[in-house]
Amino acid sequence: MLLVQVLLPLLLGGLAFAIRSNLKRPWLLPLGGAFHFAITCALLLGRAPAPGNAWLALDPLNKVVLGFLSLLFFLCSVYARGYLVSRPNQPNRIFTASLLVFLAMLTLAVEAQHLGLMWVAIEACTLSSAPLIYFNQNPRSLEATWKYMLIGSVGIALALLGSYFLAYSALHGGVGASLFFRDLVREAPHLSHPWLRSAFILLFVGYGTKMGLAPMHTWKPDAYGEAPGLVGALLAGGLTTAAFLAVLRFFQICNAAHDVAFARSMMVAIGLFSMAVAAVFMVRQRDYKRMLAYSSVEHMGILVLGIGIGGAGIFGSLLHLINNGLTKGVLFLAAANIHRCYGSKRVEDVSGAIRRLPITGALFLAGFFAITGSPPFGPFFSEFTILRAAVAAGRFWVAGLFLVMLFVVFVGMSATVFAVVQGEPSEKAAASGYKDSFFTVAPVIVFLGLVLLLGVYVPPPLSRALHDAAAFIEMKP
Amino acid sequence: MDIVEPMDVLMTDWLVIAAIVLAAASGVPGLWGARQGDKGERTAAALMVIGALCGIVGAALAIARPTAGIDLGWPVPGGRFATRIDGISALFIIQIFLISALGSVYGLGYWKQSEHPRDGRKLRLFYGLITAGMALLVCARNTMLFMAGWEIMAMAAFLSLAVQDDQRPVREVGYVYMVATRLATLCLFAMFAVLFVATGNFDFAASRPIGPGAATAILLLAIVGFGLKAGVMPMHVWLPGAHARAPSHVSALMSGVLIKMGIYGFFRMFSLFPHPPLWWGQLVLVLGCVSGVLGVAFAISQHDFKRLLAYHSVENIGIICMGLGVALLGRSLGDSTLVALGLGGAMLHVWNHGMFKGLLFLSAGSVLHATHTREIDELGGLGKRMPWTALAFLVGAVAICGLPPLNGFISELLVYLGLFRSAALPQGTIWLTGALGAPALALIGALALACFVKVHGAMFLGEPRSERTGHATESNRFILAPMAVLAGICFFVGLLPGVVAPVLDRAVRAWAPELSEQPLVVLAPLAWVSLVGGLLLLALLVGASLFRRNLRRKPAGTTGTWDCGYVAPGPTMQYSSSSFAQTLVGLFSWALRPKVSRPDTRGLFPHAGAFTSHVDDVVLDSILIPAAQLGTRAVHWFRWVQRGSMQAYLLYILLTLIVLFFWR
Amino acid sequence: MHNLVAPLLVVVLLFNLFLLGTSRLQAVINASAAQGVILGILTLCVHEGFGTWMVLITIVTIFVKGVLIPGMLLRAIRDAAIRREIEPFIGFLPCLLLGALGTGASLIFARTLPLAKEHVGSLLVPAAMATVWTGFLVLTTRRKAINQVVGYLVMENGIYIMGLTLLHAMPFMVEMGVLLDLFVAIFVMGIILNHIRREFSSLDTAHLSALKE
Amino acid sequence: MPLLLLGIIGKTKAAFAGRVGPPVLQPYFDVIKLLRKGSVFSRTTTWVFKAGPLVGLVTALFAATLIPLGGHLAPISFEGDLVLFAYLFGLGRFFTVAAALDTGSAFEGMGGAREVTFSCLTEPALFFGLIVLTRLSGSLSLSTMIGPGLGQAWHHGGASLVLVGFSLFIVLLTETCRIPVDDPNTHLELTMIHEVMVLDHGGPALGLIEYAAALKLFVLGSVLVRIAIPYSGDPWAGWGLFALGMILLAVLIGIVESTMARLRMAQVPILLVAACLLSAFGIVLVAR
Repeated sequence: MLLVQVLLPLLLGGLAFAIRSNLKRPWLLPLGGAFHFAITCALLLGRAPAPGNAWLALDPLNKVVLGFLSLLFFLCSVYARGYLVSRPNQPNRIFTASLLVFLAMLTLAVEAQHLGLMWVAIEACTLSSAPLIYFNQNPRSLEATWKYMLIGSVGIALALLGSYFLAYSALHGGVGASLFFRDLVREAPHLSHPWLRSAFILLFVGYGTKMGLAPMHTWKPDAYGEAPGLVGALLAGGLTTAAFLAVLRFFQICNAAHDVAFARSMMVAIGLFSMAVAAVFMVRQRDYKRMLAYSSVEHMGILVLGIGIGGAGIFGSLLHLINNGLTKGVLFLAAANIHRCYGSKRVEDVSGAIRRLPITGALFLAGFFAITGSPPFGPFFSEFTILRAAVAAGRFWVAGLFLVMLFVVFVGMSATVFAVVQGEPSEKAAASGYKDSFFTVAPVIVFLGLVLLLGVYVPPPLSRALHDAAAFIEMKP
Repeated sequence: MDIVEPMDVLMTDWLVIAAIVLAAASGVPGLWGARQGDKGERTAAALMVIGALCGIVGAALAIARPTAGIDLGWPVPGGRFATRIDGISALFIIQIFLISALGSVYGLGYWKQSEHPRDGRKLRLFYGLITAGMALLVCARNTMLFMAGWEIMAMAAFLSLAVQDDQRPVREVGYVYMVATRLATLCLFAMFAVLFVATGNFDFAASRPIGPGAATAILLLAIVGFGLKAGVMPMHVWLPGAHARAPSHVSALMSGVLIKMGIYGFFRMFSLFPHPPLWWGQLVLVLGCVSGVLGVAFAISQHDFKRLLAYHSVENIGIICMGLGVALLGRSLGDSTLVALGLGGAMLHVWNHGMFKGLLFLSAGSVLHATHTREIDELGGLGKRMPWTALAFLVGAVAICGLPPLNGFISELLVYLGLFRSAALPQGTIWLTGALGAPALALIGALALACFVKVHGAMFLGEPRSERTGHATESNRFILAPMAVLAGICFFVGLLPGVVAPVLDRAVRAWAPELSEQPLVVLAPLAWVSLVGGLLLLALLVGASLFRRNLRRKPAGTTGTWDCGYVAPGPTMQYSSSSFAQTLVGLFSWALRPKVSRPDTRGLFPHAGAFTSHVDDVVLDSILIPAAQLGTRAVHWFRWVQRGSMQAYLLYILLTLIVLFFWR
Repeated sequence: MHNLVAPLLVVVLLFNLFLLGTSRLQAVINASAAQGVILGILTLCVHEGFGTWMVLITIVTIFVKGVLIPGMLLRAIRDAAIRREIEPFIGFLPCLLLGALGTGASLIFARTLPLAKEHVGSLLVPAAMATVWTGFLVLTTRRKAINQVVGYLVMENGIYIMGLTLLHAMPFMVEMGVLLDLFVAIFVMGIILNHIRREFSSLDTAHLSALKE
Repeated sequence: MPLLLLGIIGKTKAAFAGRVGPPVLQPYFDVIKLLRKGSVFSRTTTWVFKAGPLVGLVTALFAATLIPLGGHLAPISFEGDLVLFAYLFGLGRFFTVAAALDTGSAFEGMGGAREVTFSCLTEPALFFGLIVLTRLSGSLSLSTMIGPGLGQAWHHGGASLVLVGFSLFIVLLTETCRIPVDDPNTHLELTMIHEVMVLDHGGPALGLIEYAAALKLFVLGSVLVRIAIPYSGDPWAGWGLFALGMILLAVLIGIVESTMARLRMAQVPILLVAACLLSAFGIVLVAR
């Protein structure tokens, strides 16, 4: 079943080359997304057998991630159909195909239980996402793609080196040469610690580059800024999540090896640093798509910070993983609509979105409130849980810095968002014929609805799953 | 009976919940209504009024008999849907629903859908949300629920302010408001986190005693977090602009109720500490004095009457804080008299300020609606053109100056009594703050009087100073009726304080349950006050009738005002509000820093010149904004990091690796 | 045959220094190609006895690292008609010194890590470190996009050397995966290089710094 | 009695000026005459203008009922009546000034502005004094504070009572618009405070105003006299002493008026701040 989930999108991707019509082809995306989502539901609800063979299997951790990713992609694929149809003159064959391949590889990366396999899958994600970023085919998007590819590949190379180190530590520890996670976790106490630490550093930096933690985040504003909005949503919600999952797996191994203190301190430091960098670049940010990119950097920082703090923080950051991904969906897609309507992503040219595009503008504003952690939206609870954990752990400085960063980010981000949303739209924008359509608005509304839902009601199954995942990471039976 | 009781006790809570839901939903049906046509607005007002009735009845029942409260599971981290209505909550609930219902009726005349087709529906939606959020946070007994209500209120207030976002100044004040409120929210995050770690639960209850360190942290965070919302002096920066720019019934709601949510937060948090250190009370008291005196000083120097009223909110918050400070002193001394007087005074002043400040903002809105200017020096002579509005404003002015026989006097009297008693305390230096507080309060009263004589005189008396003022006409009944109700309440509370005293007693008991009960009726001469007040009114009426009879006997002639021999007196020659306030502004120039531009009148035949004087908000315009600009510039310096050169980016990765490897 | 490992690694290190020192692009590419070939041979040396798939890996490695990618790059520079690297951000001499320092440092660093008994005294780990370091240096100091690709190649070579230390441990498909991904990565980069040339009529990364704050 | 004070003051000044001066009862004649006159109102004015004098008088009357006259307790006395005392005058001031502004004349506005401005400084001084009395008497009611208990208060708080007395005297001069703060009978409007406020009032209204002003003088004066002469014993003797004290006070005011020159407006606040400081210092003394 899991294999099907990987292969099906690949099949559809192949089909994308077969279909001639530029307008019919995009229908493949909702199709694939729906299939994928259906299978995921079946798996999670236990309807379908999930034969945990050695290579692909579900565990408490990737259950959560898989469900979230599948949902994210499904909604994005619905949006994608509307988006691509709204740009008929832009050839979308390669785009559609690589979007589906991206989905397949993402699934593979999430379900993989083997160090090497996961690495291969994530590398494949990187490669398949290159054409997505290059969709607009202008010099700027080319430069963005180039930077994304090169930095990403360097990161992935470091991750590979780290994997070798890890394997070597297993070899040196005299444990079996298997690189399956469950074996590594089981044998962790015997791993050779110096190698393990070096391995963790390399893997953290390598996959951290994919996550976009500062100072490895430099590709992010360019890529998110130049790529279509839905690609931004998928990268910010999907690829980063897969990379984060990888980091979590290695964190779990360190946990199992009872050698986790250094990893924690590292994560706290990098997390705070990422928030600081994001804050610095969000003040007076004149380009609202780059602003979203930095916001993504900030929230990646929050994720690792929560893990580093530990305790309730781990639960908090797993919850935040979902909240952040969904909210980013709202923001990127709404920003994409605004971009399409105004034909510019500079604040100077864009104003009065809420008058020009009432629904999209309102969604953008709401998404902003959500991502900055205002109750009653979901991110509030995850951020508050992390803060709580920091205070409970007696790390008052961390808590204080965390709040200061949140404040600076809010000050910066609100100025940009209000400038976009409020005021009177320019004549040029009023003249442009763009209108909100069902396909470009409905998914965003669903995203926001989910974010709001998570703010007023976290379904008990979900919270149970999150608790299991947290326990799984912390090696608590 | 025994079987019935839990039944209707439960009903009480649900009544309030229903009221909250109704208020929140009040604006929704209108969204589907036509842009024109008044169905939407009428439904909204009707829903709001019904909801308000439910809420007020529920709260009244809750005062009559303490309620069991609701406690349901709420599956979010740390959340329970726990609400309970004690004496403190009930008072706030009644006030919230009263003002917002009156405001929504007022809106029917002030913000007609036909006059504002574009944003009328939005405004009503957010207006309902503000109300719901406030009522929710006041009932909440779970910190997560509290935060939810708090932020709904804050965001809805921002949005209802931003319905006029096509005007640049509105956008600016909206931004300032949003930043301020976010800072407050983050402080509350921290405060509740500390509280959770200290008590181990998310309820507003010190299930185990809170350590001194945590207590101090909570106090400071509360003072910043709630103080920002309440507009205590150094943290009032968002308040004048927002109150001035918001639609008037929203201003009334903001100034009358919304900022009180900060005060509610003070009450709620401080009630957790049975033995606060002495310096807490003294700190709060001093903050109150500063806020009061400077607030009114800034108010006098304003020439925009809504801004002026906004600064008076700062002043009254100061008075409330003084009362709270006295109560804290009393609690740390275990002196139930001080607690009763201080907290009772603060509570009553919260209520009174809601009433007369609501009244003032509504009548100010009526003037704005008729003349379309907020410049005091363009008005004048409106007393003839808008008699009812003028009367309403006069009542509000007398009340806010704390003059008998209106309600402001009662609450200030209680605070005075508390201050005098604390000044009479024998112990060490505790009496000192009280001894400074009473004259400070006297100064505040006198300044407020000066300010309101000025603004009332300049707006409603004399001759119109501008063309459009001359053509102003009285507002419609939707605008006048709510003002009448509020004025009535001002008189009622002022004349029969004994009626509200038991309610205050209940609140005091809810705040400090460990102290012996001291009914206010015993502590304060409320009966005397109502006697004197009644006699005063009676005497005035008798005197007036005598005067009238005398006039009927000897009909009075009319003429122009005696102009002291000046040849051509004109409306522009009247004493303007700024000249009225000049001396006082001069006395406070050390704090106000007025910007004055004098005409050059030297030489034999000086050119025509103009004299202008203007007072900005010192904290915002002279301290915060420059600081923010400095910070932005400093931050911009880091931008070179993201310089677009691939080599640099890869170098960062390499350096990170090296650093981490050394860290290992 | 095992005794060949050390000398070959020394050659690899020498190639590293050569890469850092030289300016002619063609020479640089050829050097990286030669390095790839040596790695292929190393695979055989490290692994006792010829397994069938061992030979296969060796051939694939040599083909990809030594022939295919260098060929593509050579074609790229021929089309772009660029011959030599302009002065790097830091001159060639500093580059060389840094490279030498890095090599020394990696020798020391490798000492801090406990080695398995079969690798005690082997140069594999330090050589891997030094090569990765060299790759990074090339990536961060050179101006030409091609050169950065080469840098990336060198880094991958280093990682490959590291991989050799656990040839037994690594299942077959991961090896292949490495090569495959390496290949695809370079392939995509090649495509992009062509695009870059078309868009900017040069492979100078100076043109690729429009996106910034 | 109140108007008599005015008469005495007038006599004293006349004596200093070496004139015979008007009879002591002259103020009564004036007021009665005014009350008989008809009245004229400006077209600008509204009912507020007519309300001014009335409220001024009524509030002064009520204030009078709060203080103990002679040896007797006040007809109305309760804990905290001192606040009511101060705020009644406040109410009166509010409407007097409002009435002044109602005429829309620059001069009366000026007068009103000065009135409220200076009262902002007298109020704190008054309350500082009241706090001293509270600490000495331990009571919050005027009739107790300046009642029989004052005798021993002098023993342990004499110094501060002297200071309070001084500052209250300044307050009295200011509130009743006497030299050196204001000059009731100059005829240059620019220099006046109280008189210029009531320029447009005439007839009965003016009469009420005159009487209210005198009453205010009387009330404040009696407080001062009570403090100065803390007699507690046979009430009738108390009355005698009280009357005597009031007359002395009037003479004193007269002397001050005829010996001192009016201060420049800019200097008045300094004087009042000094008054505040005096009574504040009184607190410090009583505290030690």
